[in-house]
Amino acid sequence: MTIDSASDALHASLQLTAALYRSPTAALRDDLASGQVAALSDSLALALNLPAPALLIPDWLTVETSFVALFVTNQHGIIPPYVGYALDNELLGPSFEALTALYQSHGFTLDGTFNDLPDHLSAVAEAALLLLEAERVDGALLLARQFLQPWFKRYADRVLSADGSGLYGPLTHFLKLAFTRFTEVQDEVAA
Amino acid sequence: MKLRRREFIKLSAAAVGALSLGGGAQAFMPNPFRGPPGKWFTREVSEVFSVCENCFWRCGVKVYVEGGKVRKIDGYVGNPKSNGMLCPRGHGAIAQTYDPDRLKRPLIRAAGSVRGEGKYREASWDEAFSYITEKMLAIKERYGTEAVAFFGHGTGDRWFAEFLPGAWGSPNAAKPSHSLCVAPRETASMWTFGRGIAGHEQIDWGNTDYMVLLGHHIGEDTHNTQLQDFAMALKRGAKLVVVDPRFSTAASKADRWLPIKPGTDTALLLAWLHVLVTEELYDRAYLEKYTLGFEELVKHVQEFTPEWAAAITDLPAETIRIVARELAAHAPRAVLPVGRHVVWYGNDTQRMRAFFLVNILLGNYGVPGGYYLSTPPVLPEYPHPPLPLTPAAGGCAGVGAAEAPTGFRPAADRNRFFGTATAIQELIEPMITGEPYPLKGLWAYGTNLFHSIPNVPRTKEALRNLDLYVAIDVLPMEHVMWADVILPEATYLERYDDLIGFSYRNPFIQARFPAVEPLWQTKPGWWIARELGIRLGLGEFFPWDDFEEYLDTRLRGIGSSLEEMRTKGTIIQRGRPFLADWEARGRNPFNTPSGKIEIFSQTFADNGFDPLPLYTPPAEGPSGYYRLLYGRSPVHTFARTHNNPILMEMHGENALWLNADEAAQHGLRHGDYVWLENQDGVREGPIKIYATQRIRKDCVYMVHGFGHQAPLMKVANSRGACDNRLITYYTLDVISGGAGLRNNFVRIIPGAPRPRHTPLAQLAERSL
Amino acid sequence: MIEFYALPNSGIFWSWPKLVHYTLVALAGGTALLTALAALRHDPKLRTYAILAIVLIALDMLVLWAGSPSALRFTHIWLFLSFNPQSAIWLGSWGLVISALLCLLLALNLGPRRVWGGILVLSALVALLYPGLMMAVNVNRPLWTPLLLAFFPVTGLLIALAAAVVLRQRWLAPWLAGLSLASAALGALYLADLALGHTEAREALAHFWHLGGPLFALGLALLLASPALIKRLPLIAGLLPLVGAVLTRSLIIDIGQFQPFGF
Amino acid sequence: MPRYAMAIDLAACVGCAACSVACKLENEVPVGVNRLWIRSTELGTFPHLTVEYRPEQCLHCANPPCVPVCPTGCCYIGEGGLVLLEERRCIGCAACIAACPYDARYMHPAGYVGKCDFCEHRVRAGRVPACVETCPTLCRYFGDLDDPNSTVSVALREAGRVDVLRPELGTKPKLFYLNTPAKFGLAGNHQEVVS
Repeated sequence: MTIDSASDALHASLQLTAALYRSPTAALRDDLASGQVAALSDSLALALNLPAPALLIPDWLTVETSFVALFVTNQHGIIPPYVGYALDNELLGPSFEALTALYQSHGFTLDGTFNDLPDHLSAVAEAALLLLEAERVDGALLLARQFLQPWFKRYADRVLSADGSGLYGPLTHFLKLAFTRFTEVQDEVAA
Repeated sequence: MKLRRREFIKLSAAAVGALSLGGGAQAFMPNPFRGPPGKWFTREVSEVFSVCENCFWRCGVKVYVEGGKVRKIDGYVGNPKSNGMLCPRGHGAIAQTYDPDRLKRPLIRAAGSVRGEGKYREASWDEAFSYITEKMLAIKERYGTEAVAFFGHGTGDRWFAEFLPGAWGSPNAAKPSHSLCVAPRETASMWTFGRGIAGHEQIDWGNTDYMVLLGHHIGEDTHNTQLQDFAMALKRGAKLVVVDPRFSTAASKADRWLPIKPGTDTALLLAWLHVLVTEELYDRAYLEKYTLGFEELVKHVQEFTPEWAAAITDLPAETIRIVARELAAHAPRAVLPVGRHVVWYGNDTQRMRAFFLVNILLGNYGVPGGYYLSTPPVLPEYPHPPLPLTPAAGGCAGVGAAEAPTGFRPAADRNRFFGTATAIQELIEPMITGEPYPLKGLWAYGTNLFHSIPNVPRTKEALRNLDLYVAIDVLPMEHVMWADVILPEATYLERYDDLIGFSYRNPFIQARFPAVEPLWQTKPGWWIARELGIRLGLGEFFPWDDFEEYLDTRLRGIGSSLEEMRTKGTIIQRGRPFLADWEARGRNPFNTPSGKIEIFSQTFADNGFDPLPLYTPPAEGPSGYYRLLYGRSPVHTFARTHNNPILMEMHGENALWLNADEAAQHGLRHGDYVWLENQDGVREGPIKIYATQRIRKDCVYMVHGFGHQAPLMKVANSRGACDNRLITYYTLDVISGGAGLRNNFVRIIPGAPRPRHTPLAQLAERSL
Repeated sequence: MIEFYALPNSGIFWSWPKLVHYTLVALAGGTALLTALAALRHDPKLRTYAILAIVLIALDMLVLWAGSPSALRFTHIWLFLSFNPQSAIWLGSWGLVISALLCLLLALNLGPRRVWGGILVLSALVALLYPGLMMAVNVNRPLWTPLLLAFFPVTGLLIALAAAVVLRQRWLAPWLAGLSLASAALGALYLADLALGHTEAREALAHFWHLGGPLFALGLALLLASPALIKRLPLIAGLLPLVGAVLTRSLIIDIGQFQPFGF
Repeated sequence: MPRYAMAIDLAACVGCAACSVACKLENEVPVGVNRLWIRSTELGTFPHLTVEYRPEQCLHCANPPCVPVCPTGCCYIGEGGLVLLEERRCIGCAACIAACPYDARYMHPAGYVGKCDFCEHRVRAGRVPACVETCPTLCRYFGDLDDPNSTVSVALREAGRVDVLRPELGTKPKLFYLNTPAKFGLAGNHQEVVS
């Protein structure tokens, strides 16, 4: 399949983000096994004309343990998957408050099945996706720029160097490039 | 094309209007004209009553919440523990809740990895529970319920070291706060007065005129209330004598400092008894009325002259005499206040007996200015079927159950010592040897196995032998990252807990209310215990499903309610602090076999122990070695608070107290770094040298709890050095089961590198 | 022996950007003074000096602003919206701004040149004086003695002249020798004053010498060496005191932040 | 108009740092800088020793060197003689940090100066500063010097000896140290003053 509009590209990047940084579940397992993740990232690379990430899909246990080491127990230095932390250097800081305020004012509700902080990468990505699908490109872009891009800017390289799975490192690095792109080409997407 | 979407977030139809950042938007668009943001107290603040958990004095506190975040913790007037004041740890506790290093969700050790390797995968609580349940039932099947040991420390230990093991049916429940802390004093007190000391050392500071601190470090062990009472006593002009090889903080306030040779305290106490007896400086009426065996004591102490003691203790005989006479002159308003952590040299119960005997001769037990009699609070249990057995975990709350459980094998440490409460360090060996029977499962709730239990290598070996090791904690401590299943507990600011009652002059009950929602998937201890209990088929013992209802029911049992507690925080009951109060009711406070204070203990005699205390000299170290002493810092609790950037800024690294002259001998200057090597060749460090006049030449001292080897704890990791890794040897107190920890010796190896650390400020930005 | 729980705030509060600032302010103030003199002496180079002074002042302001911990916060405006003549910084700032203004007028040849020149002399002097002043007022820092009131303006002017000489302003050479010697003398006097002072002063001197003694000595040496070379190697003769002055000033500012109370 | 002052009884202080931590949280002081810290000094030789625990913070001098050097007037002497700072107008020039003889001022990472303000917000509400309220040794007294019956005035009257830090600088501090245990006065450069 091909991605022919910038907004589709944004959509793809958000999908990858939402899928990748959530605690590894069956859903991600299937997406990896079915090659969906690889396919999506490849076509995204094509669309944004970026080098496609060299993914090697590791065995499931490695995915699970790498995720924990990277994002839960901070085994490789502090890489919290929280956009607020990337911006404020603290949990539940001002950026966190800004984001949750934004969720509220725009009718986002996180249900019980999501048991992480609302400024978690995947939550922000999902929110942006919903906005995008509701034809709210401006909102999606705003989330991508104000919240997601800074996280990748700060942590992508650390993830790349620390990752042992061959999945999180390359894909995170790739998404960094993608999101940097969106902060440049706003009008194109908005159009 | 689409990836499988998650359904956890919804966009309501109400989402209209252009998306814009409101509220804290300035966070991203710096407005140069805007001053710094207003502080927390300029916004709307709510108050919640709670009980501090940053040490186990457990003061009643008021928690100030603003913007869904805890901003400040204070004591409050009307709570007998805090009286509106708080220690540094209580104030600093906030940083723990917002620590990104916290355990966030249940983890299960990765298949194929070994314990200690630290490879984990996330799990849902359900998954974690069923994993544990499966293993537990397998162990029960194969080895019996007794094969699971339960270690616990903290408010939740009521569930994990008492209730759950009791329901499950294992006598092998233990608390470090017993055999690694107060066991000797509790045992001695039990067999002397027929009463324990229990949580709050019952000294009538308000009326005492002469205090002798021995093994007591007020000001360094910042027990809030005690510190307040102590300070007031000093202001009142009470005289203070401090017996300590080290010029402690308390010593700096003292009228006399007795720099005693470590390990010889019993000799000093016997000499004091000698002076009091031979010079007849005791309260005859008191002794006749309340005590038994004084005559034997008179004979017993004849030979223990001050001169005899002087040779042993390295203190002038004259000073010993003078202090004894001054004590007598101020009696009964003169007191030797009992301290905590009395497991020193192995003869500790006898030392504590001698310690109490001095107090008895002063006639101060149950008398104003001496020891008051603490009364436990009245607080009925939530109705539940009787537990199969009553575990004898002991701890600060007193000695454990007296009689062995029926229908179960006795605790695996039984025949090793006389005392009734379980000795945590004695449960390690059975895990390795399988003697007297195998221990195959271990639960560690808030118990730092590697910083509290002596002989760490042995503990690690034991852990390797287990079939199941469950750790319930807040932080990824080193021992936690060895567990098969890691269960993240919510911090005390995020959870309810069972009601906390204290034996006291006037006993009281305090409640803990959650100030904020638990972060991530952390859960309260009581919830974890109940869920597991139910899955283990012990549901009948957890007949409640709503914890608020549980608390309310217990409170209604004393004519209060959860709602009342929510507004008061503390309920105070009436006690009977002094002998007079008991006599007025025609009651006898002494639950000894004889119903009197037993100066001479027939029970000890019958069990082959000295019925009256004797001095047994502790082992001496090889030449060139110093006796290793350790203690507390006012801003830290055990090994629990060392990932807290605020507290670490106050005291971020422990140093080795070394007599300045000795330091010069080694060519060491203040601030140099050295290695320490103990008698068994174990090396520890680097540690900074604190070259001081404040300590004797035959010993060194360091603050306990530093030197974590836990890479996941970014602040604590490798800051300072760990005393417990140097304590590879201990002398079992065959009466109480306490582990004498001060028979280890270290030599100093100069030339260690100065360690490099990320500046705290850098690490701490995250939590402030 | 002294130990702490948490530490007093006794670290360095003026780091390297301030050192750059104090050098620039010397250049700027000095050049402004030259401009003033030029204005009074109908010097044809007036315009060049004026423009140079403006550039330097602008550059200095930029360094100050960017180097400030409150970088680019417009609250700096308060400085000019308030009246605090007792504050050296306030005086210095106005001195620089007014100097810049007058230089502009002179460069554009607007208004009464001699009057502007007259005022410019004052404002330039203020700009040269204020660094020494703001240190000397701190009686709590033993290394910042009243002598700095003389040392900083003199070395400041020296820096400007030396730079000018390096830029082939031969006619200034004669002044250079005098100023170099004066600076060296003041520098030596500064040390002597500390050495002969009370205990605290001597301890401070020891601290100063431990951290920067040799460099300071080198600075003085450079100042002394300069006059001898004026005739033969004017370029070098200009360079030496430039380095010497900047070095000695920077050491005093940097190490002078020491306060015995802290540790 | 009151003259707020604080007195600390060093005979009671054990240097537990409760005040320091309470202050940090009350006033959102970032780690790395401090409004309040503890200095412990050891004097003498074994076994004849003196150890003094001394909390230090802004002394709210009656004659504060830090105020006049401020170019924007953001440092000022406020109601009750408190030495205060209006963060909004601070340009971070650090002149006041240079002028303070007691290292009591720090540069907040956000680029303005911070210091102890005797918890002005609490004092205005009729409460005592956080450090005073929480001290477990009750060694801190706070109140109005002009009121002879205020806790601080009484404490000063009853004290065996009263010291201030670096009196030779003529800063006239309003933070007094009572009953210092040191035999030779406070460790270091201090002398007795009459209150």
